[in-house]
Amino acid sequence: MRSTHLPLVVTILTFLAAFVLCSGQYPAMMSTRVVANLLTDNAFLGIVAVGMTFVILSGGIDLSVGSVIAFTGVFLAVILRDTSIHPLAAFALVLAMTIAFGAAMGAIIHYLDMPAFIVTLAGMFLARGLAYVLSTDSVPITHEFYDVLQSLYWKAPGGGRFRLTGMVMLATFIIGMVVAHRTRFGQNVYALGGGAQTARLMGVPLASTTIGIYALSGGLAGLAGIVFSLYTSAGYSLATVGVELDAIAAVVIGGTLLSGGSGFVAGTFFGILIMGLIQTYIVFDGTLSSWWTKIVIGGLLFAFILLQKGLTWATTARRKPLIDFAAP
Amino acid sequence: MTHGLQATLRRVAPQLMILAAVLLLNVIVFPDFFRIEFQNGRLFGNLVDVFNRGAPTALLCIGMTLVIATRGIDLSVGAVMAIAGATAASLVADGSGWVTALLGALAVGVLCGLWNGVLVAVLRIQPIVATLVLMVAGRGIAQLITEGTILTFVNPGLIHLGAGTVLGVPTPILIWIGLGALITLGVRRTALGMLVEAIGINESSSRLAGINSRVLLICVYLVTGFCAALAGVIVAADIKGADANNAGLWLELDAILAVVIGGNSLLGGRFSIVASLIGALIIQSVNSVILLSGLPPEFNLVIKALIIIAILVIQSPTVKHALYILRASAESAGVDTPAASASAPLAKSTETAR
Amino acid sequence: MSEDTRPVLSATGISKFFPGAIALDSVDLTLYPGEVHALLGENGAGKSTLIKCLTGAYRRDAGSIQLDGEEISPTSTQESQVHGIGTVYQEVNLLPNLSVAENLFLGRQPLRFGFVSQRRMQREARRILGGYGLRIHPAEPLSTFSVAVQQVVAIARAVELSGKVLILDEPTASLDRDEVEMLFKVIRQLKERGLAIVFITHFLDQVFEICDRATVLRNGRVVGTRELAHSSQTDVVHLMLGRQLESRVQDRAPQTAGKTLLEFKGIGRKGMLEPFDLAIREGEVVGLAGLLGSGRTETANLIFGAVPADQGEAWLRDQKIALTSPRDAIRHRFGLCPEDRKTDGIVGDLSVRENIILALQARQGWFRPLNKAKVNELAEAYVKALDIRLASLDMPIRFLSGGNQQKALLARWLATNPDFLILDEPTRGIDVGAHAEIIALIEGLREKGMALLVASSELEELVAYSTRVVVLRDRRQVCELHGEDISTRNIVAAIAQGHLEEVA
Amino acid sequence: ADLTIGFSQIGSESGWRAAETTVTKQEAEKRGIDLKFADAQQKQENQIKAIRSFIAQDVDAILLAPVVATGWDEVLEEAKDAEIPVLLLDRTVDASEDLYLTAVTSDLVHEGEVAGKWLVEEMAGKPCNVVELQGTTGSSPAIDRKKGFEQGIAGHDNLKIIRSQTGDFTRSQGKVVMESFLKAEGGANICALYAHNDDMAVGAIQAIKEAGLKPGQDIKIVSIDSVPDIHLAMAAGEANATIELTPNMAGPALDALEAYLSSGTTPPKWIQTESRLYTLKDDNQAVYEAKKGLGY
Ligand SMILES: Nc1ncnc2c1ncn2[C@@H]1O[C@H](COP(=O)(O)OP(=O)(O)OP(=O)(O)O)[C@@H](O)[C@H]1O
Ligand SMILES: Nc1ncnc2c1ncn2[C@@H]1O[C@H](COP(=O)(O)OP(=O)(O)OP(=O)(O)O)[C@@H](O)[C@H]1O
Ligand SMILES: [Mg+2]
Ligand SMILES: [Mg+2]
Repeated sequence: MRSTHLPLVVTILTFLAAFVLCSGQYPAMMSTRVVANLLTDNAFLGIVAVGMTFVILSGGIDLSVGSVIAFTGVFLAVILRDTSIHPLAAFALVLAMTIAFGAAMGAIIHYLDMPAFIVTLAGMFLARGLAYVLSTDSVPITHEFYDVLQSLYWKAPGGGRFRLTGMVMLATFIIGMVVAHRTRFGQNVYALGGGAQTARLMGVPLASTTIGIYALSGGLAGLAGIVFSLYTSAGYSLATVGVELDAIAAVVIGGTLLSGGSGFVAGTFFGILIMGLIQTYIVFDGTLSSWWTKIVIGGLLFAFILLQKGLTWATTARRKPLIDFAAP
Repeated sequence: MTHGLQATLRRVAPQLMILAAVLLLNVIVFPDFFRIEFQNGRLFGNLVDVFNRGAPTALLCIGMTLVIATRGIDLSVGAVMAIAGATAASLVADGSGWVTALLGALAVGVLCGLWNGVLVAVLRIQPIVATLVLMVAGRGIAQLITEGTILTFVNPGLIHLGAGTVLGVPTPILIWIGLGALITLGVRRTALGMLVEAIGINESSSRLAGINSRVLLICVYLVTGFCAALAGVIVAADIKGADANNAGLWLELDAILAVVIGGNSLLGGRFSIVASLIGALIIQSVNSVILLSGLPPEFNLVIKALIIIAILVIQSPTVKHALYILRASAESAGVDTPAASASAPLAKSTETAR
Repeated sequence: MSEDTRPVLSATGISKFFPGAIALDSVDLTLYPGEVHALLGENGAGKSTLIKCLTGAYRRDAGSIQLDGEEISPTSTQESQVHGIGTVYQEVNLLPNLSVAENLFLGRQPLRFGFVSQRRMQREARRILGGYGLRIHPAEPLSTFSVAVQQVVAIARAVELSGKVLILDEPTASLDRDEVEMLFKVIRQLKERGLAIVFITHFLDQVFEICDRATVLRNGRVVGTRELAHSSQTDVVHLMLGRQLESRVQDRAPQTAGKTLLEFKGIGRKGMLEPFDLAIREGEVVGLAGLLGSGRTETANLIFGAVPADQGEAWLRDQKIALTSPRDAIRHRFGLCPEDRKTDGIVGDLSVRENIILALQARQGWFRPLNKAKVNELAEAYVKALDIRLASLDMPIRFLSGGNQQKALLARWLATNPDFLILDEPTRGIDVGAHAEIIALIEGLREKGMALLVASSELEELVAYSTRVVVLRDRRQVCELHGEDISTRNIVAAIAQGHLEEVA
Repeated sequence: ADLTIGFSQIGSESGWRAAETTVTKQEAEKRGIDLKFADAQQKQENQIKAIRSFIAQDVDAILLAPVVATGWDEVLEEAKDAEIPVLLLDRTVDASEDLYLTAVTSDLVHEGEVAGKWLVEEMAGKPCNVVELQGTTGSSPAIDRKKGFEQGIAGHDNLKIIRSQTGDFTRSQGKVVMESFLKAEGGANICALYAHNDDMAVGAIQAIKEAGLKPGQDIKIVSIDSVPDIHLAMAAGEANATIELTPNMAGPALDALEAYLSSGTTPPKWIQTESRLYTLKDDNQAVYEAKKGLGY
C-alpha cells in the first residue's frame, strides 16, 4: 500500500465500523432499504462532491454549487412548463449553461488572479439570484418523461429501491476516479494543488486546467441539479441552500486535504456515505431536539476530523521528523 | 504620526473610491440619501443607517481581517453571534444586570474563539474545517440556551447597546468605530501587526525566528470570538431579543467579503483593518441601494452579485496591474517607482514565493 | 565545438525591468550545439532572470530569441518544453505531493487507450533514475525523499525534456561530490549527442571542469564571454566582481578558545539522531561535516529546539537549560540560520527591513515594538556591512536574489547579537565574492568571542574557519578532528570510514 | 397498542415553528404515542431522507410539515407502498390526494385576505399608503400571504401598496427594512404596515418608535401568526391586528389518525384550522399569558 492511500483506508474503515455499530443499535439499519436510501438520497450530493473533489484537489473551492443546483432545477421546471421542449434537450441546454458558468468562474479566477473563495461566492449569489428571477414559486415538473425516469428502479428484496439517480451517482464517481487518476487532466489537477507556481514552471497549462476544473464542477452541479429535479419533480429557488458546505465536509471527511494536492475521489464517496449515515442514525434515534441535532452533527464532524488527524499523525510522525505545518 | 496616516490613506484610497461610487449610486436611486436630521433625540438619515446597520459586519470583519492575515478563516462567527446574543439574553432574563450580561456574552465569545484557536493552532486542523464544526454546532448551542424561542428582554442597559444613542449617535456606530480604532492601534503601535503578518506569510520561518506562533494564532481567534460576541450582543439588543436561529445567519460570508473588498489577500500576510471596515461599509451601502431602489425582492441577490463582481474585478491583481502599466506608461517609461508601493501589481508577473 | 557551426539558440538584446531594478539590460547569449556554457555572475547579477526570460517563465521586456535560426517567443514554460528546451530552475521546482514518477512525466505521461499508464510510467521512471544511480521506489511521493534526491529527479526530468537545450540553474548547490560526478557524466553524454547546455553555478572548480565557454553577467549586463580553455580562475573572478578577489592568506584558526559556553550531554531524538555529547566554547567554530542525509541539519535543528530532543540534557554556562522550542533557544541567545531559506528562513512578503529585525522583535515581545529610527539604523548598517544588493529596504524580501536573501537572513541573526550562532549551509548559493566575505565574517565573529556551529558541504570552507570539526555519518557522530588534523583529506576519509584512527 | 409515529419537522427557524414542535410533542405524549422527531434544518432533501428512514424503521404513521409544496410524489409513493399513512401539517403538497391521509393546515391565502379585509374596514375609505414586509423570498407563506392580502384589498383604491420588500421573516430584517421604508417614503406618508409574520412586525414596531412615530396610531400594523410578543405589543397599543396561525396542527391530525386506525374512518383530505383575527378589542394581555409557555 502506498503511504498516500492511508487516509482513504482510514475513511473506509471508519464508515464500516460506524455502520456496524449503528446496526448493532438499530437492527433495521442493516436492510437494503437503508442502503438504497443512502444511495438515492445522497445522489445529488455525491455528484457535486465529485466536482468539489477536483476543485479542492487543485487547491481551490467552489461555493456556488448549491445555488447552481437550485438554478438548474428552476430552469428545468420553468422551461418544461412554458415550452414543449423535450426534457433531454433541456438537460443538454442546462448542462451547457452550468458548464459555461463554471468555466467563466474558472476564467475569472485564472485571468484576473482572484481567489476562488470570493469568485465562487459571487457566483453563489448570482446563481441563486437568477433562480429567483426565473421564479420564486416552487414549480412542479409534470412531464411524462420524468415519470419514466423515476420508474426506473430495481426493487431489492427487503424493499430497498435502487433508483436511476443512485446509479448516475455511482457512474459519476467511477468516471471521476478514472479522470482523476488516469488522465493528464487529472494529473494536472493534482499538480496545481501541489503548487500553482511550480506547476506552471513544470509546464502545466494553468489556464485550461483551472477553467476545466471549474467547468467540471459547474457541469456536475448541473447534473446534480437534474438529479435533484428528478428527486423532487420540481424546481425551487430556495432549494439546496448550504449544500456546498455539505459537499466540502464530505470531501474533507473523505480524506482530501483542503490545501490541495492530496486525496481521492473514492474517499469522497465514503465521506458522503458517512455523512448520510450520521443523518440516518439521528433519524433512527428520533429523540434529538432541533438544537441537539445541530450540536450532534457538529460533534460527529469534529470526531471524524479528529480520528483522521490522529491516524494520520500516528503514521506520518515517524516518517517525517521535521516540522510540518498544515497550510490552511 | 502623519507619515503613518498618509500611508494608511494611500492604502485605502481604492476602497474609498469604491465607497464613494456606491454611495453615489444610492444618491441616484434616492436623491435625499445624504440628508441627515436630528430627530427624536437621534441622528436620522440613510447615511446614519449605513453606518449603524453595517455595525455587525464591521465588528466581524475586524477579527476576520486578523484571522485571514494568518492565512486562516473563521466560518463560525455567525454562530458565535447567536450564542453570545442568547447568553446575554438569558443572563438578563435570569435577573442579572446588563454589565454582567455583556461580560458573560463576551466571555462566551472568547471561549468560542479559544476553541477555534486550539483546533487550528494546537490540533493543526485546517481553519475552514475547524471553524465549520462550530458553525454547524454553534447555532444548536444558541438554541439550547434560548430553547428555540426568541428570548426577549426589556433590560434598558442592554437594549441601549443596540438601539440606544450617545449624543444622538447610535451606539453600535460608536462601538464599531471605537473597537476598530482600538484594535488597529493595538496591532500597529505594538509589534503584533507585523508578527501576525509574518505567521500568515510563512509560519515555519516565523516560528524559527522565535515568534510564538501558536499562542499568537490562538489570540487572533480569541479576538475574532470577542468581536463576534460583541456583534451578537448588538444584534440582540437591537431587536430586544435573542433570535438564535437567525442572528448572524450567513453573516460570516459578508464579513469575509468585506475583508476581501478591503483589498486583503485570502492567502494571508499584509492586512489593513481600516480597509476592511470600509469594505463593510461598501457592502452595507450596496444593501442600502437595494432597499432604496424599491425593486421587487427577487432581484436583490442578482443586484448584489453584479455590484460585488464589478467591485472585485476592479480590485483584481490583473486589472490593478494593467492600470499600473497604463499609469506608468503615461508617466513615461523608465521612471523609478518605489518598489514597495508597486509590490501588489507585481504579484501577477512574477513567480510568487509560495 | 567550432565557430562555423550554426548556433542552436541565440538570444539578443534581452531586457527585463522590475520596479526599481533593471534585472537584464540588453543581454546577448549564444549557444552552440555540443557545448557546455557556463553563466556566471554575482548574486543578483540576473542569471536566473535571464533563464526565466528565455524559457517563458517571465515575459521579457525586449529582445529576441532564435532557436535553430527560427524566431521563437515562448510565453509559457510549456511552450519552451515543446521547443525542446529543458530547464531546472533555481531551488527545486517539483511537486512534493506527486510521486517521483508522476513528477518525471508530468505533461507527457505514457498513454494507453488514452489513459495514463501508471505501470509503464513507473517502469520508465525506474529505468531513467537508474541511469543516475538512483534506486528508489518511483510510486512514493516526492516529499518523502531528501533534497538531493529531489534535485536529481528534477535534473532527470529536464534532461528527458531537452531535445536541443538543457538549462541547469545551480543544480549542484545541494548535491554531494558523488552526485555531482554522476551529473557531469550525464552532461558529457548529452554533449556528445549535440545538446547545448547552460550551467549556472557559483563553484568555479566545477565550471572549469565541465564547461567550454562562460558568459559573465554583472548588474544585468554581459561583461564578457570567455573560452575557458584559455582563461584562468582569477580572470573569470575579476570579470565577475569587477575587481580582484583579495586572497587573504588564512591563518589557522587559533586553538585558544575561551570558557565552555555550552554542553550537550547525550542529547538525541529517536528515529532522527543518535544521542551525542558536544561541548562548545566561546570563540570557537565547530564545523559539522558529513554526507547528504548524515544528520547535520538534524543536529542543528535539535540544538536549536526546532525539533525538541527526547533525551539528554543541555547546559549553558554550567546551568541546565530546557530547549523545547526555538523561543527557548533564542531566549538563551542562540541563533539559527536554516538550510532551506525559502521555507524556513525568509518571510517572503515582509520587507527586507522587517525580515532583518524579525527575530530581534520576537525576542523583545509583542508589546515592545522596536523604535523606528533604530530599526532603520540597524537595517542599513547590516545592508552595508554584508553588502546586500537591493533597490530599497521596503521591498519584499522575496524579490531579492537567492544570495542576497541568505545575507539578509544572516543579518537577522546578527541583529539579535547572539552568544551562539548555528549556521546551516551559510554559503549555499552564494557567489565567490560574498563567499569570501561570509568566511571573513565568521572569523570576525569568532574573534569577538562568539561560539559558532557551522554545517557545510564545502570542506575547504570548513577547513578554513573551523577550530574543530565533527564528522557525522548515518545520523551519528563518528569522530572529531582537532587542530592540525583538520584537512579536507582527513574529513573525506573520516566520512568514508567513520574513524579517525583508521585515517591517521 | 403503542403507536410509533415519525415527525419530519422543517426546522426551528422561527418562534412559531418551535411552538409547533413543542405542541406536537405534547400532543403525542398526551396520547401515549412514541414520537420520532427529525429536524430537517430547513432542507427538503433532509425531510425526504427522514421519511425514507421512517419507512425503513416501519413506523405506524408519519407526520410531515413540508418545507415546500412540490417534490413529494416519489417518497410518498414509497410510504404508500409500505402502507404507512402520511399526515401533512400546516401545508399541503402538490401531489395526488391518495398519497396522504389528510392535511391539517390553515389557508395561507385566506390569512392574507383576512388581514387585507381588516385593513379595508379599519380605514373605511380613507386613503392609505401601505408598506409590506414580505417573508423569505420564494417561501410559500410569503407568496400566498402576499396574494391573499392583495385579494383582500382589491377594489379599494384608497389602499395602495407603495413599498414591498423581504424581511426574511426575522425581527432584525423586519426592523432594518422598515427603517429604510420610513426614510424612503417619509414616516408621514405611510399609514399602514402589513407584515407576513409577527416577528417582522415586532422588529418594525421598534423602527417606527425610533423614528419618533407611534406604532399602532401613526402607522397601523397588521400581521399574521399571533405569537405572544405581538399580543404584548397589542396590549400596549403598538400593533393593531394579528391573524392566528395555530401551532396545534398535530392535535387534529392525531385525532384523525387514531380514528382512522381504530375504526377505519377516513378523514377529510383537508382539515382547515381556524384563522382567527385578534384585534385591540381582545384581551391581548391574557392571550399573551396563555401563549408564552408554548415555546414560541
Ligand atoms: N520580482 C522581482 N521584483 C523586483 N526585483 C527582482 C525581482 N526578481 C528579481 N529581482 C531582482 O533582479 C536581480 C536579478 O535577480 P536574479 O535572481 O536573476 O539573480 P541571480 O543572478 O540568479 O542571483 P543568485 O546567484 O543569487 O541566484 C536582483 O537584483 C533581484 O533583486
Ligand atoms: N531514507 C529516507 N527516507 C525518507 N526521508 C529521508 C531519508 N533519508 C533522508 N531523508 C530526509 O532527508 C533529510 C536529511 O537530509 P539532509 O540532506 O537535510 O541532511 P543533512 O545531513 O543535513 O545534509 P545536508 O545538510 O547536506 O542537506 C531529512 O529531512 C529526511 O527527512
Ligand atoms: Mg539565481
Ligand atoms: Mg542539511
